[in-house]
Amino acid sequence: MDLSLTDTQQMIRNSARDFMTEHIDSDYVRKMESHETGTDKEIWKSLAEMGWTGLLVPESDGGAGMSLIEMAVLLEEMGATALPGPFFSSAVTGATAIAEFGSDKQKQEFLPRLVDGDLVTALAFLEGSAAWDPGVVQATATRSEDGWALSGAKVFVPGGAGADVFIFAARTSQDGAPEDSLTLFLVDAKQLDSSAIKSLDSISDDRFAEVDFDGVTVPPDAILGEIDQGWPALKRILDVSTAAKCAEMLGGSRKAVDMTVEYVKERSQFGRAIGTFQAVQHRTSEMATDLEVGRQLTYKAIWKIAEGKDYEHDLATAMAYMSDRFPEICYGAHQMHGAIGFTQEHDLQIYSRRAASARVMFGDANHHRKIIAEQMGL
Amino acid sequence: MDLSLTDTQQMIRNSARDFMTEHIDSDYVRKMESHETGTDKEIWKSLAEMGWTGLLVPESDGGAGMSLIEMAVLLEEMGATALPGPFFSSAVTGATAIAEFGSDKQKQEFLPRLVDGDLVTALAFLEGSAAWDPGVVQATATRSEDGWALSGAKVFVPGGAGADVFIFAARTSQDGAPEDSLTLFLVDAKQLDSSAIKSLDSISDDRFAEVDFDGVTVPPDAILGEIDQGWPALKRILDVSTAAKCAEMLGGSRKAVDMTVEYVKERSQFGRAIGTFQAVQHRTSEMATDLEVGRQLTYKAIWKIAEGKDYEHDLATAMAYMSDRFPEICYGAHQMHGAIGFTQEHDLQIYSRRAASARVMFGDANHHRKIIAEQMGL
Amino acid sequence: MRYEFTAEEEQFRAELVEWIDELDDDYKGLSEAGSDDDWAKSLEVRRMLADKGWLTLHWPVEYGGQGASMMKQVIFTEEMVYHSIPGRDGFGTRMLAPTLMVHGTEEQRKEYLPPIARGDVQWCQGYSEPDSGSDLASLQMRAVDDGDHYVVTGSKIWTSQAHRADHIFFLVRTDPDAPKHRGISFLLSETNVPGIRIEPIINMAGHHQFNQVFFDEVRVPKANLVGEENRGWYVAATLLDFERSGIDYPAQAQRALDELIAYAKGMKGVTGLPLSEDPDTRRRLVDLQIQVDSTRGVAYEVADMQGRGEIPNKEASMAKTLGTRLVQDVHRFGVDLLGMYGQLRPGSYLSQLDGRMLDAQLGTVAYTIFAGTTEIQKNIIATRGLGLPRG
Amino acid sequence: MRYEFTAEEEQFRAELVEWIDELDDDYKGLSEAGSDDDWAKSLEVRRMLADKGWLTLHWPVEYGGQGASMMKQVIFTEEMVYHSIPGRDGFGTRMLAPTLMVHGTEEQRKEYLPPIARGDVQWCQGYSEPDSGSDLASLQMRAVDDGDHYVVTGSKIWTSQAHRADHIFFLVRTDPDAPKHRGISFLLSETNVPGIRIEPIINMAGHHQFNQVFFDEVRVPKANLVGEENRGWYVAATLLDFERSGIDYPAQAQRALDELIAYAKGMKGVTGLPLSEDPDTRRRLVDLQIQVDSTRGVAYEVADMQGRGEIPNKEASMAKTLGTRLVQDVHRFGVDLLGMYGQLRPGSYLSQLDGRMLDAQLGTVAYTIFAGTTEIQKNIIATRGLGLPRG
Repeated sequence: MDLSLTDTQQMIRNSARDFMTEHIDSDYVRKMESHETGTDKEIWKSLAEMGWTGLLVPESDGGAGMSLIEMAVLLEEMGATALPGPFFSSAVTGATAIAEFGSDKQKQEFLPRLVDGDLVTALAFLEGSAAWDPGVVQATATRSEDGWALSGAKVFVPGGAGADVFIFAARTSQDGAPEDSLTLFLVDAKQLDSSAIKSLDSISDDRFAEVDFDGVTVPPDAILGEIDQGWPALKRILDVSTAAKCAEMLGGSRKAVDMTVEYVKERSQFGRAIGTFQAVQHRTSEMATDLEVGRQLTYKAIWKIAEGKDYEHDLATAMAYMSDRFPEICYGAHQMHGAIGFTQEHDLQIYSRRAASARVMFGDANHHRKIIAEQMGL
Repeated sequence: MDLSLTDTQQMIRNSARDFMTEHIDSDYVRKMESHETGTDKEIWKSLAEMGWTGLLVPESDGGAGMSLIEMAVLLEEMGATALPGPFFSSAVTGATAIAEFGSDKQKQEFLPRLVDGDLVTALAFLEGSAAWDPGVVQATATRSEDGWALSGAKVFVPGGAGADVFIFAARTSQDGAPEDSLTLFLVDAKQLDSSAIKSLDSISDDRFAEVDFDGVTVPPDAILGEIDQGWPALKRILDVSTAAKCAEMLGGSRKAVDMTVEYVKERSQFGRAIGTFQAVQHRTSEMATDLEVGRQLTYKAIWKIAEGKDYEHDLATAMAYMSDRFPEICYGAHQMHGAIGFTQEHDLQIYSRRAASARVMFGDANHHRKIIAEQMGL
Repeated sequence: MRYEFTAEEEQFRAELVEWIDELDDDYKGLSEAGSDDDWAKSLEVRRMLADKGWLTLHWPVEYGGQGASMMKQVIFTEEMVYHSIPGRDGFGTRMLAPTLMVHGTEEQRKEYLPPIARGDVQWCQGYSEPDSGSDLASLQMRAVDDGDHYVVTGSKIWTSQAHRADHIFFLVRTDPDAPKHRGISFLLSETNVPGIRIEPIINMAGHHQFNQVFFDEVRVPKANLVGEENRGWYVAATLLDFERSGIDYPAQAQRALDELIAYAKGMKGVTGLPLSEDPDTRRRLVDLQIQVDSTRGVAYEVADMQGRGEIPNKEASMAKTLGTRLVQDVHRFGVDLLGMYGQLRPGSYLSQLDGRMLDAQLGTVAYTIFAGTTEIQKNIIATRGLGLPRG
Repeated sequence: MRYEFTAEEEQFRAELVEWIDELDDDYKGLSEAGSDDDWAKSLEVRRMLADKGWLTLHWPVEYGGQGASMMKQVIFTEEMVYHSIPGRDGFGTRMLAPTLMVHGTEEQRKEYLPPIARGDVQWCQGYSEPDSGSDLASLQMRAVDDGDHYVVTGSKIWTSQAHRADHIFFLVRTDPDAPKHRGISFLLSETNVPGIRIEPIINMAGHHQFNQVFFDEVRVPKANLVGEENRGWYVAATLLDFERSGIDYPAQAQRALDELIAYAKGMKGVTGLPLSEDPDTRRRLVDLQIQVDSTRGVAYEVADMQGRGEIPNKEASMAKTLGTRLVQDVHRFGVDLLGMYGQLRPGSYLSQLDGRMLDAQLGTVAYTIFAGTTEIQKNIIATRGLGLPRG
């Protein structure tokens, strides 16, 4: 057992903090919420220069070849800063998808661009009920002369309007369980008419869109992984993304606790700092305790994934916990901040809005509780 | 809307308080826990003299003919004193059973004795899984030459060893839903061999027993109500008992809050009454709030039953609430009392032990939540 | 003991609900923190209420009100809130007017009550200051005596609707040397006078609900002093004989819960079953209904006590803590129930229940903070209600 | 970063578990607050542990211990608690011995450490007094200087196992005029000496766990003073380099939870389905497992920090608040799960899981009270951990 960071991890934390301090403040975060595509090309390039877009990409493909632990350390800082943009969607979800399941040709085509900050990817999985479950996919891909004809619309595609490549899940076989009949495709966004992409206005900065793939045809080599084996691949991609999301939420939670500790030391009522009131002390200490638990659960799950251990139970536990507690920590922070934290000018609300989205990404707490129940043999 | 007590109700409350102050203290409560049958004949007679054993019995049958509201006011005080003995089982459950469903002959035979404090009754319903559900009954009654031959053992029969008459539920028809195939019988305890009664050692003072009715035969007129119509009758009896149990729990909750308020005013640590600490103030105020809610929910349900209104939703709500909150209030009281409340010498533990039993009588909170769900049309 | 309304009260409820049913749907569900157009419509409804006599339902007959019983007031609030009907006037009819009835001069009553009763005027309330929130009595806005005027300088914050108000009632410090509760006075002013500047504060749900109101040497005639000079704290704190049961909260929550139940029954999950068949969803719906019934019970109790002339101190604080938490809980669950759709804003493509759950989830964050935080309410329950010693 | 034990640690765990598996079942599940016979058996196990070297696993090698790593200590506690093996010696090996190693004289170490290491002696701890609970430093038991002795008068309360102890270590006031933390001394005494009287306190579960210990002019040789006179508060508060991770709580909870899972799977409800198929039951089992994993994570963190020489102040308080609440929650749920049977006492006819859930539900009421209440722990987290100003 050694719960400390390695030197490399510590270095990544430090450079991340330096970078965020220099480039990202809450005004920037606010400004980006009304940015057209959600991708600030300049910052996106800087992230690539830091080596972060390629952190998970193997060195053989031009990346840094680091593990999910290093990525988690970085994401914790990004979560604490509420960094806007397509980093998560591309450098975590997209990089995992292509690096782990791409053909050599696909890797050569896409990974260098991703590492260089020239490629934004987006997962086009959810439909209808938006459950994070293979059964949600009704979209189809049918063999055509030139390849595959796609059909169906996807919802909650993150950064939909700014993506260069979609990772599209479709049923390629109508009989059989959904687990055995999905196939993933890499779809170039240029194939889509701009009218096919409708923006959703969400509370957070995910830039979700509905993307309609009807009428798009892709070549045979657009398949990512194996035919009808899309779900096992997608599950892996979602698992890595879930773990990464926990790290991001951990960063947001930490920031909400830190802001609260600062505020209650400074704010004075009844002639004393409100941090001297026992009710304030106790609520703040509960928030800090939740945060500490979240840190342990999150890094344990991430370590297990990174080390190739059996991680299902720990990952579901981390996500069920963070999904419940990140919003709860934010509610506590609001209560301790009083009226000022309820305003748009105050930074706290940035984190409580992030929490509302992060907690349901890749399955909410109940979704993950069901996985835990299975893992417990219930 | 008028949530105040009538003069009669206020009078009952006052006489109950006077009586309890004079006759019942915690030493008595402790002593009775090791009493052989659980029935102190002297006190039992006094309760009859006060007119309380017959409170729910119609005047035409020699009782006071009062409503469940008056009974609730009385039970609240009994709950606050943790009065031991078979009052609840006889004067609430038994009286309701016989007064509402007894034949004229049964009423004449049993009600005057009940009013006079000469009769202790006990409900023999539960078996096996001990779910408060008609399906729990596997015991049977089959027609014999002289009447009905009973078979089966009952568990959690309150005051089993001290009862004079059991209200016994049996299946009289093996096909059909349990709701349509139960029949109730009044069984004289003298019919049972003492070896048929095995005491259970419970945390509270309910004097539960397992009672084996195998081999007992009862005459045809032992049937209470109609053949195969036992469940609707039993349901009514259980509903009245549930409401009454809420009132008793309310009294216990009130006592736990009162003890806590007293204690935190007196107990001093760090040079000040612990009631000045905000953490203590807040926990105590939450307990008091729970109590106030419980009072409103309980009396609303009781009023509806007493007035013949549709009460299912309100009754299930009251019981779900009290079943959750009475123990929770006691836990709060323990936390505020610190070590002293954890001792057998201290009175608080009497109430926390009562809570452990009361909360599962007539169905626990989950049982009642299911009823609420039905009432909500879910 | 009677746990139901009288026949007369039920008749009033029926009449009210009938009126609501007939009201044009355009008026329903409007937020007073909404657009200018929404606000204009709210004022139209307010004048309809004035015409029905309902705007001053709770005013004594001598002031032109209906002198309605406490329970009728409860019914009025409950139905208006449940059906999301705008137009009630919290600051004018429910706060300032009762204050003037008790502490105002004859001139003040004559001048200010009739326009309030007609629904012709909007008041706002200037109590909080940037450094005086929970500790309101520490307020610092100064009013300097200048003969027949006070000259007022300072600022008020969290002033709801100030940008739509014609008048403001507010507290100022008239004696900086007195103990903090004893140097405060209660004043009235128009908002459109020299020296008053109103800056919007946008809340985290994106709505312009609050303002900061800056006073720069604003001249307020002494005729606008309510009650005695330096007694303003007690003027503001007067326990008024108007319904303050907190019934708004369970009414609002019941409405949201009913919408969520209907949604859960109508919407199929990925399993093909309605969401209402999911055991966790059922459990949470039931728990919320218990919470609504609990809170409503205490609100009725407060009203019942008030109706009998008792002062429901701890009970009113209980109703507030329960109610604000309830309204938060129901909307947080609402957002949960909508899953990924829960994060879509009102007006967004594909939003469910028009994004109301999200909007309210954000908006109700403030419920446990404003008008006495939950922490302050629990202090009150403990000290005033249970007699625990002050810390 | 490594979230697993080393191969050597796992080997130790395997060895320990093997020993436990081979231990006679009679020794398992014994409560030290149980019968005299249970106590005698506990002492037998203690001597077995001494023989294995495990009783002093955590002692430095120079004092005859194994000098085990923090994580080995965690594993030892975790498995012993999970398997309900008695015999560990909290007061002797874990509290007094480390104190003597730091503050004791050579003579004290020579006299007291070997019998502790052999499992031959039972110590008890006299800290709390009737008027000094959370505010321990206000303790009033007086020790008057009488040449080469102190004469001690007063009483100690909540003294676990005093009725089975040969010796007691305790705090007394040696300077009544000094500030309260600075007039306290740390003394040792046999219990079987003139002037000491031990009265049982029966707890609400019916067990004789605690005692009140009365001192009436008890003569304590000055040689039995540990550390300097009037420095006893600091002697008692020394941060010791022994495992204090709070791993006991998640270990105890995991055991109970595993028993409940097995019970739920094996027991059919009235529907004919196993209880484990009930959605509410499943949900609560899952939530409890999350709570166990959460608490265990923080306990490991505390041990990891200690292993690296850091002082886990707020983390230890977090582990205690989480762990005590967890152990309460799991047993409260256990009682729930058993339904009507949950209220049957150990030994009762028809009791399920031998009434352990009830017994522990009652017994764990004290967990959030003793050894620093949850309220005090939260104060510590806030002030020492987060740097909030003291109230």
